[in-house]
Amino acid sequence: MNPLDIAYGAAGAWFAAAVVGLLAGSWRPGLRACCGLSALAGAAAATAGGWSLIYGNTHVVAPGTATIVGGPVQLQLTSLAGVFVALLGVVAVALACYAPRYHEPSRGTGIYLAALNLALLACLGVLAAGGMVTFLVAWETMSLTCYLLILRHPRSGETARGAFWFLALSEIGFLLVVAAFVILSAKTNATELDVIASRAHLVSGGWRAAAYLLALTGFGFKAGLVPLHVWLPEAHPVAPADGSAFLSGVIVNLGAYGIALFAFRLAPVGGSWPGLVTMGAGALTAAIGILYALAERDIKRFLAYSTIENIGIIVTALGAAMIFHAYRQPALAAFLLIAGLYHVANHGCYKTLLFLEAGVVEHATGTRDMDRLGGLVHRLPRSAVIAFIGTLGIAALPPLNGFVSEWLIFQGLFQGFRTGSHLIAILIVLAAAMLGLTGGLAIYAFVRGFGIPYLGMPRTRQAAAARETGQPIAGPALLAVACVALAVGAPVMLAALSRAARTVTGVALGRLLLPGKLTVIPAHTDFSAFSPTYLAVFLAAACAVPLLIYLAGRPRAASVSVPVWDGGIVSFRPRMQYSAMTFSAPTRVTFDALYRPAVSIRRASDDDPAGRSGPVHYEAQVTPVFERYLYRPVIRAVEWLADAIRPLQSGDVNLYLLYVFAVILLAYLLGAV
Amino acid sequence: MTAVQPYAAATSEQLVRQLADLGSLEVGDGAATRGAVTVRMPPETLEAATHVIAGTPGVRLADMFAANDGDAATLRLVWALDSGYLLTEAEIEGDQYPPLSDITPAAFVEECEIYEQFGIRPETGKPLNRLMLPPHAGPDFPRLGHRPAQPPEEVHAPHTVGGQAFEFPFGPVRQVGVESLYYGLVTSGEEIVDVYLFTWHKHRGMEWRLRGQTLPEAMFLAERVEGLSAVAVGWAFAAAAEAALGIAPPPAAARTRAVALELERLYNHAAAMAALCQATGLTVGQSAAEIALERLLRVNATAFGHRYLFGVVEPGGATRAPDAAVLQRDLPAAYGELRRAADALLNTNSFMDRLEACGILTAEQARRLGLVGPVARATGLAADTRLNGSHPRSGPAGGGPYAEHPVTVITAADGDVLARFQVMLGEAAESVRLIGTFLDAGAAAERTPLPVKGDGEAGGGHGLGWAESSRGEVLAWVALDEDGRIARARLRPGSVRNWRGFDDACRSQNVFTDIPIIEASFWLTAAGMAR
Amino acid sequence: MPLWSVRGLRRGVVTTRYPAKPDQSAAALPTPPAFRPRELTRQDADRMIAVCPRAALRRREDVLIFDVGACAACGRCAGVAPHAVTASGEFELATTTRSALIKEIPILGDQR
Amino acid sequence: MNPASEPDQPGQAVGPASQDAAEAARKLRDMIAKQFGRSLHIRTLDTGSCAVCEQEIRLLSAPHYDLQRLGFFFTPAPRHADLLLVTGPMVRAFDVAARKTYEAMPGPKVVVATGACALGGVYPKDAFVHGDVGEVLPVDVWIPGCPPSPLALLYGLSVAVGRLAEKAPGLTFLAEDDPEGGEQ
Repeated sequence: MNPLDIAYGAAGAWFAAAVVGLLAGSWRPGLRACCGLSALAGAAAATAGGWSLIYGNTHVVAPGTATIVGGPVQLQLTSLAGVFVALLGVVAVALACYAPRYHEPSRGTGIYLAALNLALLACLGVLAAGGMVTFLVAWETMSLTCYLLILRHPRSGETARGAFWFLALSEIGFLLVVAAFVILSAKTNATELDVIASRAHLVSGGWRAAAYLLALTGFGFKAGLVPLHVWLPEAHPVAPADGSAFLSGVIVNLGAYGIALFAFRLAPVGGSWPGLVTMGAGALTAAIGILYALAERDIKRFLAYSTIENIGIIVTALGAAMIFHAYRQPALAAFLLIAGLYHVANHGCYKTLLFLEAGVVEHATGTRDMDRLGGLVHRLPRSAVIAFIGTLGIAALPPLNGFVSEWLIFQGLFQGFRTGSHLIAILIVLAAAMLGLTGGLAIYAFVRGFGIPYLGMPRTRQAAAARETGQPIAGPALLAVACVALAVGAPVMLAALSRAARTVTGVALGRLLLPGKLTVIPAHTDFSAFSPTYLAVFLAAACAVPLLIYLAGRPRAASVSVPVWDGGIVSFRPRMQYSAMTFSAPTRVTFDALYRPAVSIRRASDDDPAGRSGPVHYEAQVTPVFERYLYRPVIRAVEWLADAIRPLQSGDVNLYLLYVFAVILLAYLLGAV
Repeated sequence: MTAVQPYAAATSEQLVRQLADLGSLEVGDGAATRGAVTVRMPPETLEAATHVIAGTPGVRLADMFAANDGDAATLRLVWALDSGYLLTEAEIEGDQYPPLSDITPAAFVEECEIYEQFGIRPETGKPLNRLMLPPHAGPDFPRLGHRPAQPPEEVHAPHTVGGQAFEFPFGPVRQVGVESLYYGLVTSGEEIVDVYLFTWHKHRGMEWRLRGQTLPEAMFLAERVEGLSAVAVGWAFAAAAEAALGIAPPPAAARTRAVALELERLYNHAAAMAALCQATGLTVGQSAAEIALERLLRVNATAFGHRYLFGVVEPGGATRAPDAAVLQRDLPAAYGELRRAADALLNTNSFMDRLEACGILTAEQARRLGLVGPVARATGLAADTRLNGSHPRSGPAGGGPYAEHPVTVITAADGDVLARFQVMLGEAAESVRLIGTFLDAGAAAERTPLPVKGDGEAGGGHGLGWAESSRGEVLAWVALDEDGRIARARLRPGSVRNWRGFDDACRSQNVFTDIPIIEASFWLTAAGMAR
Repeated sequence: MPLWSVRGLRRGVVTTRYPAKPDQSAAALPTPPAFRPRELTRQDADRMIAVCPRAALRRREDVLIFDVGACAACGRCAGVAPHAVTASGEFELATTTRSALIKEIPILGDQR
Repeated sequence: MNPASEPDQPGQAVGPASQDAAEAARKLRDMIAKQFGRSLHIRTLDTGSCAVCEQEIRLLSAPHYDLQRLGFFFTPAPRHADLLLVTGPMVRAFDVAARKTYEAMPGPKVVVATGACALGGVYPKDAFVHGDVGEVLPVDVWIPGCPPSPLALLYGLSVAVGRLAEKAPGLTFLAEDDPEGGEQ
């Protein structure tokens, strides 16, 4: 059976879910039904994606004579897209499990869930598009529905602002993508993706390069490549938890899909420079993303920046793969592509998980400010465990999935010397170094991101009053399981991904990658090897042994438990523990060239010299460099332009007739030439 | 070392003349404090008078305290001029007085203390700090005067830390062999934003205990107010008592006290040096300094029979004479150790780099906060009560040991830890020189007999006394009742003033690891602060 | 940067051998008084008790009760009755039983 | 003066606590002898001293005395401490801190009252101070002196771990040159 057929089922179910949500969203059973359908669709999509990895690319089909904006609806499910489809399915199931407990049934919720399911449908459309028009329409639909998602609570100006950033940048990106497609289809006079791909070599290198760069930029807006990333930290905090989880877990990854699509199928460019550009952009994005994450105290903004970092890692891998492709190293190219896709899957899982848990925390405490939380591990134990798994994953610590994919990426980059060009080798190693820095900072950032909200003493009354009853658990739990599975089941995953990579690069890496059953070798036998499965098992055992010993052995001496040693202070107060911002102060000081913090101190001793002690307030505001120095000028320019052309709109009919006349005249003249 | 900046320019006569314009003043009447020019004024002129005095260039508020005569409390302000002390006193009706700390910030610490002890506070309802009374001190907790009207939470400003900073709690139980004290370092993770200093842990009610005691009993406690400057506090207290009784120690006994005082300064500076090495993690230097320290203490023991020179000073004279031979034999060797260690330290960059530009205080700050001792002198102010003419006179004729053998005051300009260190080293050398001259002039264990009851003289009197400890000026004010017992004794070690400068020094652009260094360079005691 | 290690070697060892061997610096330490019962009269005892800054001395009939723990070795008792008091020279006074520090001194001076 | 402060009480004032404390001290001595070899870790606690006892304690680690050579070490964390060296008259404002410090120490633990203040020699019991460390903590060893010199402290520590026999019970404080000296 054709995976595309299963995808039809998923699409249908999502459409049905959207309808149900729209009609019965304000009614709890309706809400549940909507989510149930959505989950069903997710499961179907996951199956379709997984199946398509094994099945390979399907043929392009045009169901009936359905046309859309003048173009035929062309559908196709490729193995490359299959990875994303499977991820989409898993995320959809998690969101569906999460929503019923997170949302109160209401009209707004109904509309919101309808939009969410349509967005999922649109994403499936993007991934299953076999033709240019289908792709673009699905892509635009996705953007618009996501805009609705972000506008769930349109009352606050924050929300409007975040949603606007998202829409504006999406539209700019969309135009660029359209341009890229138009170039290709014009040069190959085809609209079917397969045909474009097959005729791509006929297009001159310059046009291909132009198309690729347009696509890179266009999709970069979605993926959040620096400096095109500004919408993420604005849109994520204002969207509902599952909405922002969807944005980070799926939408952003689709940007990566688009880049991969152009880089490896539609417009494979000769020469190594596009790869270098991509890789450079990726490495830069990763480093800057995590650095800004360290300066955030709002959990969701923090996670949004960490998304930027992860996309950076993925794009770096893709770029390196392109370079190796250009240097006739198909094995390594395929390997890095696989690693990149693996990271896509991982990021989709743990980032969705963390956003959902952020939602749980906000739900339970009413705040997203890390410095107003603390001690939640005692109040939300199950959520804390789930969040901890996600944190281990995203911090790329063994034995979890983040470690596997990042290890693969590093192993790929370290083999830069195989390109034979010293310059390229050095540049690739530099990128690896950037990722190294990123990885280190990421661990630092997520020690903070987990430790401050979950450990220690509650910093506010709300945090102390947090309870777990009524909090959604199943969705995040599912993703936690997925994270573990992606780590332990790495060989299976790699085998599947290598099939996907084959359809793109034409290299069968399976044997080379997995000589043994469970051991992974990075493309070249003489380089290195490691087995995520054994590692996971071993680490688990290593933790279990002392536990067993402890459980087995009787405690000999009677142990007394006394409070933490606090220097004999009369009362130890929450204000005396590390806060999120003080924890990351060392980086703020080290990188203040980037942050340009504006420090403001208010203390009792400032205004009277007598030495009266009193309240102290310290703020270090990080300058939003890109908004201020890149976007604001553009916005001003646009406004200026608008003012400049306003006189044309005089409202005088005769004047408008004159315009018409002039245009027709111009047309004639051009026709005559 | 810079040129000596006179701390106070004006003389008491000029000031008194200026004050006379303000109206009804009694200058130095019968009940006046001996040992200082006393100006008694009605409370309404207090504010104006304070404006005049504080406005005079370089006059420093040395101390402020209250005493209960009958029901009303009398407020006394001690002003340090370079020719001596000026004491302004005013009786306060009710429980409020003009806000003096707005005129001269140095008064703030005492305002807090007076509120805790007597329940009277400045009219401006500004919050006060908790200084001495522990939080558990109830309404019936023993005090010198009436208990405060308002409960503490209405008086003390809340300690809240907002924004991107947190309070790093430090103490009260701190490193090994360090006194109990709490400070909360408010930090952004790197630099120190603010410091909360709590000094009430060691409050032992010394001034409360002294009431009703005989002078010898009181002497025993006075030495234990701040054991590391037992001689200085003892001398100040004895001098105050002597002034109250109108007697003076014999010159030879005064020289004995001076020898002990300089020995005390020597070992304290050695100890401060050791502490600096410990704070900078230079263990070898610490050992070298501690060898010198131990040898100096042994010199004390052999010369005076006590490692910390307890029991040397007594009201009217000195109990023990220094063993001149021992001193001339052992002191140079012990000081040699100190000198060699110091030279080695001055050549150790890893050490000097930590000291430079760390914990900076400006001369302006020092003047404003009335800082004393090496801390003030390191900012360029020549604040030294040993300066000619301003040390307790021994006998109506004699000008006191420091008048006969003037001290060269050591100052430095930068006001950072290094400057303090250099001042200490200079003073150590100066102390050795002075000890030599005092011994040559002859030091003995003589004493002027205290007038016994019925002598007429024994009748109650007030006396002000002071001495220059290694931490700076120690002030004592004693009021005796008819039968020679203590009605009210005020003891103010140098630590009280300089702890006030400590948090300012910490705030001046420092990171975490500088704080121990700054504390070592101040070399203060919590015991002296809390009393 | 001076050679601290060389300096230290040249400085030599200053560490005491105590408690293995006695330390002569102990001779200069202030120590609690020792009494001459024969020279000690009730009157002396009362004068000493009067000057003792903090009840280390009390008298029960013909016995002077001396709390060594409370004694600060200030030497004031020796000041008022030099004939009956000398320095004991004892500094190794640490004990695990507080009561072991409370001594009874017979007052025999009046019986002559 | 307050009769309760007469300094022959503390023997009882410590009360039953001193029994098991003595027990603990004995245990600790055995342990030091058997298990830890020669390693005893000391935490100091200032409960209102005049700062001189602290100076003497600091000097214990100075070259002249060097207490490490005897297997004693200072530790800033009571968690690692076997012995608590208490100075000062036990200011009441310090009750919480003293209790916390003592509780933070793992058993068996030894408490050593250091200096005349800690033995009730300087301050009477009143609203400010307990006047005697024994009032609050189960004291195992008392070290007299104002201040106790480093040598006296070394002796006291050795007594605390049973390395030296205490001679205080045997002392008479009768001058040798007195004919009656022999009798006591």
